Amino acid sequence: MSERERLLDFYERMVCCMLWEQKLLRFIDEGKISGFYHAGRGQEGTQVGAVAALRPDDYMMYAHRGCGYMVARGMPMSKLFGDFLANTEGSTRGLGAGIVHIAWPELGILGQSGTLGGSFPIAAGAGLSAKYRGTDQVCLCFFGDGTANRGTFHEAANAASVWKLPVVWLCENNQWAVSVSVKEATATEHIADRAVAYNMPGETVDGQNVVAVYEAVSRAVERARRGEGPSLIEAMTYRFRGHYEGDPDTYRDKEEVERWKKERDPILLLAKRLESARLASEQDLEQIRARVQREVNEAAEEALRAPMPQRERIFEFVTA
Amino acid sequence: MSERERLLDFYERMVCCMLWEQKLLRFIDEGKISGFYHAGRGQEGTQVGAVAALRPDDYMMYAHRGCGYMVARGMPMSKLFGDFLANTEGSTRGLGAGIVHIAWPELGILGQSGTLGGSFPIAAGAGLSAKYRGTDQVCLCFFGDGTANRGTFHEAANAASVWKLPVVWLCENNQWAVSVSVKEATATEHIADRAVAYNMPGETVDGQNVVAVYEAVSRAVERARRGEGPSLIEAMTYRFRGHYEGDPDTYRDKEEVERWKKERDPILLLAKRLESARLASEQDLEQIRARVQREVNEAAEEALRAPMPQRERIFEFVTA
Amino acid sequence: MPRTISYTEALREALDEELGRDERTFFMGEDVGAFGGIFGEAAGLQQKYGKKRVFDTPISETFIIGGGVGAAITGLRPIVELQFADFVSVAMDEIYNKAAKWRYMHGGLFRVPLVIIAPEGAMGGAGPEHSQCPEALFWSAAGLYVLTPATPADAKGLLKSAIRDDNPVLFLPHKALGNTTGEVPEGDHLVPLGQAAVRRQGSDVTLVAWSAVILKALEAADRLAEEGIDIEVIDPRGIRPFDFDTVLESVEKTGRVVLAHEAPVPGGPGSEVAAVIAERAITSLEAPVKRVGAPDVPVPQSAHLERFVVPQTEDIVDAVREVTESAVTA
Amino acid sequence: MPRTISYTEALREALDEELGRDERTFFMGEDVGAFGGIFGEAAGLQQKYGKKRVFDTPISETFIIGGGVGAAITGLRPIVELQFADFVSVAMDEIYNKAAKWRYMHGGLFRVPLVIIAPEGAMGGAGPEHSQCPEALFWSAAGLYVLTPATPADAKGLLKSAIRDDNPVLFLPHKALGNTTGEVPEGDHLVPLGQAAVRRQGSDVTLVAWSAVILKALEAADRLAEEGIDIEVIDPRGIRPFDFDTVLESVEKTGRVVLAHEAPVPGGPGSEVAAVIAERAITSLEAPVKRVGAPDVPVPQSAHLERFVVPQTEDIVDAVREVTESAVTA
Ligand SMILES: Cc1ncc(C[n+]2csc(CCOP(=O)(O)OP(=O)(O)O)c2C)c(N)n1
Ligand SMILES: Cc1ncc(C[n+]2csc(CCOP(=O)(O)OP(=O)(O)O)c2C)c(N)n1
Ligand SMILES: [Mg+2]
Ligand SMILES: [Mg+2]
Repeated sequence: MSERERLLDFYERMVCCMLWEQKLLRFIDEGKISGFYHAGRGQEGTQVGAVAALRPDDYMMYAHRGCGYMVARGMPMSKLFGDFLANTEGSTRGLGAGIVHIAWPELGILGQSGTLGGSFPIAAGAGLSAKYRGTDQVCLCFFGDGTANRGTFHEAANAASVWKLPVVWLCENNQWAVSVSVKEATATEHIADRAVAYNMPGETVDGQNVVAVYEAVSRAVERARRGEGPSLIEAMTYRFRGHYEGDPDTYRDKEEVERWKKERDPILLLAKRLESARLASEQDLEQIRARVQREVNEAAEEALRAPMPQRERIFEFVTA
Repeated sequence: MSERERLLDFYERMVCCMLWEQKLLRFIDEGKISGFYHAGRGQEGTQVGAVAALRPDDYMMYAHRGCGYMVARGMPMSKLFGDFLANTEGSTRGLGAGIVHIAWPELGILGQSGTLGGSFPIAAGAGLSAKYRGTDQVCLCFFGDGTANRGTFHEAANAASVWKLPVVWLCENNQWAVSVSVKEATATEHIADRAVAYNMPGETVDGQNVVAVYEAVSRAVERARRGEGPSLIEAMTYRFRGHYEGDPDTYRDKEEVERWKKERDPILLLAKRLESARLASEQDLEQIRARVQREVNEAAEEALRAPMPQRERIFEFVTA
Repeated sequence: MPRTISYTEALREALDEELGRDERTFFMGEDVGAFGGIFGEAAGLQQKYGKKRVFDTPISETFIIGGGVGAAITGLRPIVELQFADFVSVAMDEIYNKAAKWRYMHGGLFRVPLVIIAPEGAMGGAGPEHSQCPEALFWSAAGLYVLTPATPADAKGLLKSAIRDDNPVLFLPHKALGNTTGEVPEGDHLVPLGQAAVRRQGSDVTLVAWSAVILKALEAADRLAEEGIDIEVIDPRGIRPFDFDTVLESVEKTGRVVLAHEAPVPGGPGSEVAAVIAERAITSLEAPVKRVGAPDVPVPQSAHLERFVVPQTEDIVDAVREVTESAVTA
Repeated sequence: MPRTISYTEALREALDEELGRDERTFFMGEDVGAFGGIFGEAAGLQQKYGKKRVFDTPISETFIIGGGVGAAITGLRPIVELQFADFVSVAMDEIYNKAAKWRYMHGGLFRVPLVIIAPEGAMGGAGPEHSQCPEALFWSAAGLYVLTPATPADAKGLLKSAIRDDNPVLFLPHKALGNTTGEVPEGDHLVPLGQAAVRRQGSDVTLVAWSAVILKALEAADRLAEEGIDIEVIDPRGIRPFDFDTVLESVEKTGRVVLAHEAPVPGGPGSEVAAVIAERAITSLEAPVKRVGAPDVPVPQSAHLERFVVPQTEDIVDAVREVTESAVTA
């Protein structure tokens, strides 16, 4: 892929994350969806940059911050909509996975733990599995700055490092865990400072710069593939919306939020870069957006056509 | 206290730990004791040095490696024997606390979690309590190198550091967790390397040098007392006996064990130091040992005189 | 004079009053500070009592509980929160083996005056790990009290009593009850721990229901009253200590019993009660015991399916009909 | 041809054979490598299968279970060990919410062929956190299997079946049974999951007993046979899936039932069974149900006091006498 193709691909994937979410928010407004949604707007740079560093056969454990992880990975968007509409189009076949329990094994999307931090040991286990089977698959595990304080991180990070498991720990440090600032919850300035405690490389990158994230994660992925063990990457980012839809968001400084939105939007930043390097015109980008919008709309329509499950659905898949 | 007095005090306390344990092992041989004992022989330098840095009103959460912690702290030895004999002389009044659940609130001995690592959050809570109440008490929390891999450490260490709680984390790195070498279980070379992850000072000391331990822990205790937060100290030590009495101990290199016993016995090392600095003669030390032996014997006899509890004891103290 | 306030407001009042009453109490948990708790249960408390008394923790549940134990055995009276009751599993060792057993296993040398607030239950799409009612996991937790307030008055009165008690208490408000309202006495309203409430007297069937299911039980009772079935509705207010006397006396009177709760039937709170009835009141029974609860499946994420898992009034009505129609000697 | 081997040896054989049979299996836990497991259950296995297949972990129980889940959903069939069953609390979220629910909550897209071995029970002075029998905590763990082998044959046959099953299994050998011996068939001995074993046929009383208590139940049955009381002893072999049919059929035949286990009576494995009997077999009962188990206290550290907590043969004898003497219609 040329530099231009790569950047346009990033742009398209980020736009896709954003437009998919816009549509979902419309569904929420229209009362089509129950449950809770934690919007990902603002964090597309991190999610797309990191996911783009994976191979299709790699594993991924996502976090609850929007669905950019899955959209970027190329999971069918209608399936994602279906999981929120809780109909049979969803990846969980009508169970209504919401944001929490979407999965797509054929792309290594292994699901998510609803208890924050429950994914850490599972990600290490997927890494163990890859190493055991002698593949060179890697497991990318996303988590928030708040989640980094669960003890499961310690156990999984240590085991992964001792055994040189192919895991990339990717912290989306958006500086808040609901209403709690990372500064009030975390002893170190950076989450990446913790890498030393597990004798693995740690790096803090600008999460709004999709290219920087891609490059850092690519290095970590390659390292893991070579059998040299895990890495910890911290992407500094910000969520543009409340913790969940409905959050009064009174705890964050309004100006801080506005500044991030105006100056640090990963999609705008990449657009600027593409345009100023004359790799794409405003028109080119507009075309991409329009195409993606059509795809999103089609996926949404497809999802809306699917039926709701019957009561019997609750008894399915309890055991194998 | 003069240097000489201090060293003699250390010597006496270490001897006391050793002789107390010798007597306990006799009881075990004689079948007077059920349950499990994890002998502390070899680790007296760390336990005495650390405990000596405390004030009587400080808190302590001990580990399962012998009873040097409590002996050094000055808990009545008859009570300790009583807990193993499981009679009413024991601190737990006949419940038979064995090594795991001895307590002595008047000296801040808060007990122990039988699940390793369960003590970490409790120690942080005791630190929180001291700070909240505005005292300058400190909580000293002992744990083994193996225990350091429990996730509870992560949670407690982070919280203690964020809030600058007066806690001293003291790892007795005896290089083995039952049969598992610290090298195979821990990603970093030293447990103290993990201090960085919680933005607290970390220091590795020679755990066989009671003075070095005392000095390092004293610095950490003073820091904590000043409200500057927790520290992590790792004392390099070794257990001279099996993990528990009855352990075949086939996993450790016989020569390694012998070398430690011969060259790195904390009691012999201090005796040598005292003698070569002419602070005490072999006779002085012999006198101390004899006196302590008498005290141990008396405590043992006192404990042996106490009656076993009746069946009703099992129903006591379930609730307050 | 009783006033009508919401369940959440009742919780908030209890916290407010007890924080005001005893300097040794403090409240910590995730988002309980400036945010006031994700269900509003701590609204304004940090402003009122300051950051020393009411504060946010990191997302570190073993620390939240274990730290509470440490503070409790050293002279304080911590009130701590798990954001969702499902997270008892995340700190199970701290609750089940530390908070509950610390006193016993250390020979009674400590008291553990710790209150753990952990909102439970389905709330419309919160999914399998944010909707559970875990109280029955603690039937065997000797040393621990486990409370399930069903009304605003109990939310306040039980919480206040829990905070003043010297034992560790797992306090499980139901999330779906937050906006329900009810009369709450003014002043120092305390409800004793371990005493069931007879929510409705009746002579035909004993209906024991926990937490949010009480509302449906009362609804069912009203509906069945129209058919001439006179139901006694008992709210045990929790699990430990359990007021078996009140339940057994009622069963002796009615001879028929339905146990209703939101947790799945297997291993739900009703099992132990049914077992005790089978041991101690079987000669009074005129019909088989009947339990109503969720089926033996996790809670689906979708609110659409959740309805089929959470027991409804209709299920209770059916169960009562079943026990009134059947008889031990057919 | 059956041979007489010990319970521990039976466990070891099961591990050995299944590791030999399927490359996707591996065994990890604390001290299971060179040390061979602290109860000898893995003796020689690392030597035989190498460090790739049999290996020590750090003291990190959430990783042990969660890592097992991760490996299980990506094509392996992990066997993992908690050194003591009490430690289920240390990794409760991983067992109860991850292993058990991962398949369901992700719409059936994964299988979780994970076996968790966790030795349980009192063994003479191991204390409140190393002696518990936690099986009843998992009555509500939809998705999880929970097994309690009581004989060498079951230790082997159930473990082998568990390893081959596609569901997560919590496998709880009893520590006090390690040195007991019994006949174990040669070859590929498999015991189906969810099928109770009738250990002794009888017509007067149904005695359901779990794990180590089975031995005492059989002893009690022998003693009472001399008094002319003919006892049917049923070993449910676990908790989930539970073979209610066998128990209910027996109760219908005998009309009297005693449930005996080592866990405390409140919230012990007997509660759910008593509840189901109260729901489904009450018309057959000629006497109240009777449970035998530990009293409602933690396990004391002292072996001297432990005896008073762990149910003894005498307690079972008394319970059986009680149900044979009493009658529903006095
Ligand atoms: C173990 C656990 N504790 C608490 C929660 C409730 N919770 C859900 S999201 C969240 C904040 C997470 O913050 P962070 O990890 O920084 O991710 P972000 O929401 O900022 O993307 C909390 C406290 C949970 N789901 N699981
Ligand atoms: C949570 C938990 N896991 C495992 C055990 C069993 N266990 C008791 S002591 C021990 C080894 C501890 O090693 P370390 O912390 O290094 O202390 P040491 O014995 O070397 O003093 C183990 C695995 C336990 N008690 N609790
Ligand atoms: Mg965050
Ligand atoms: Mg060690």
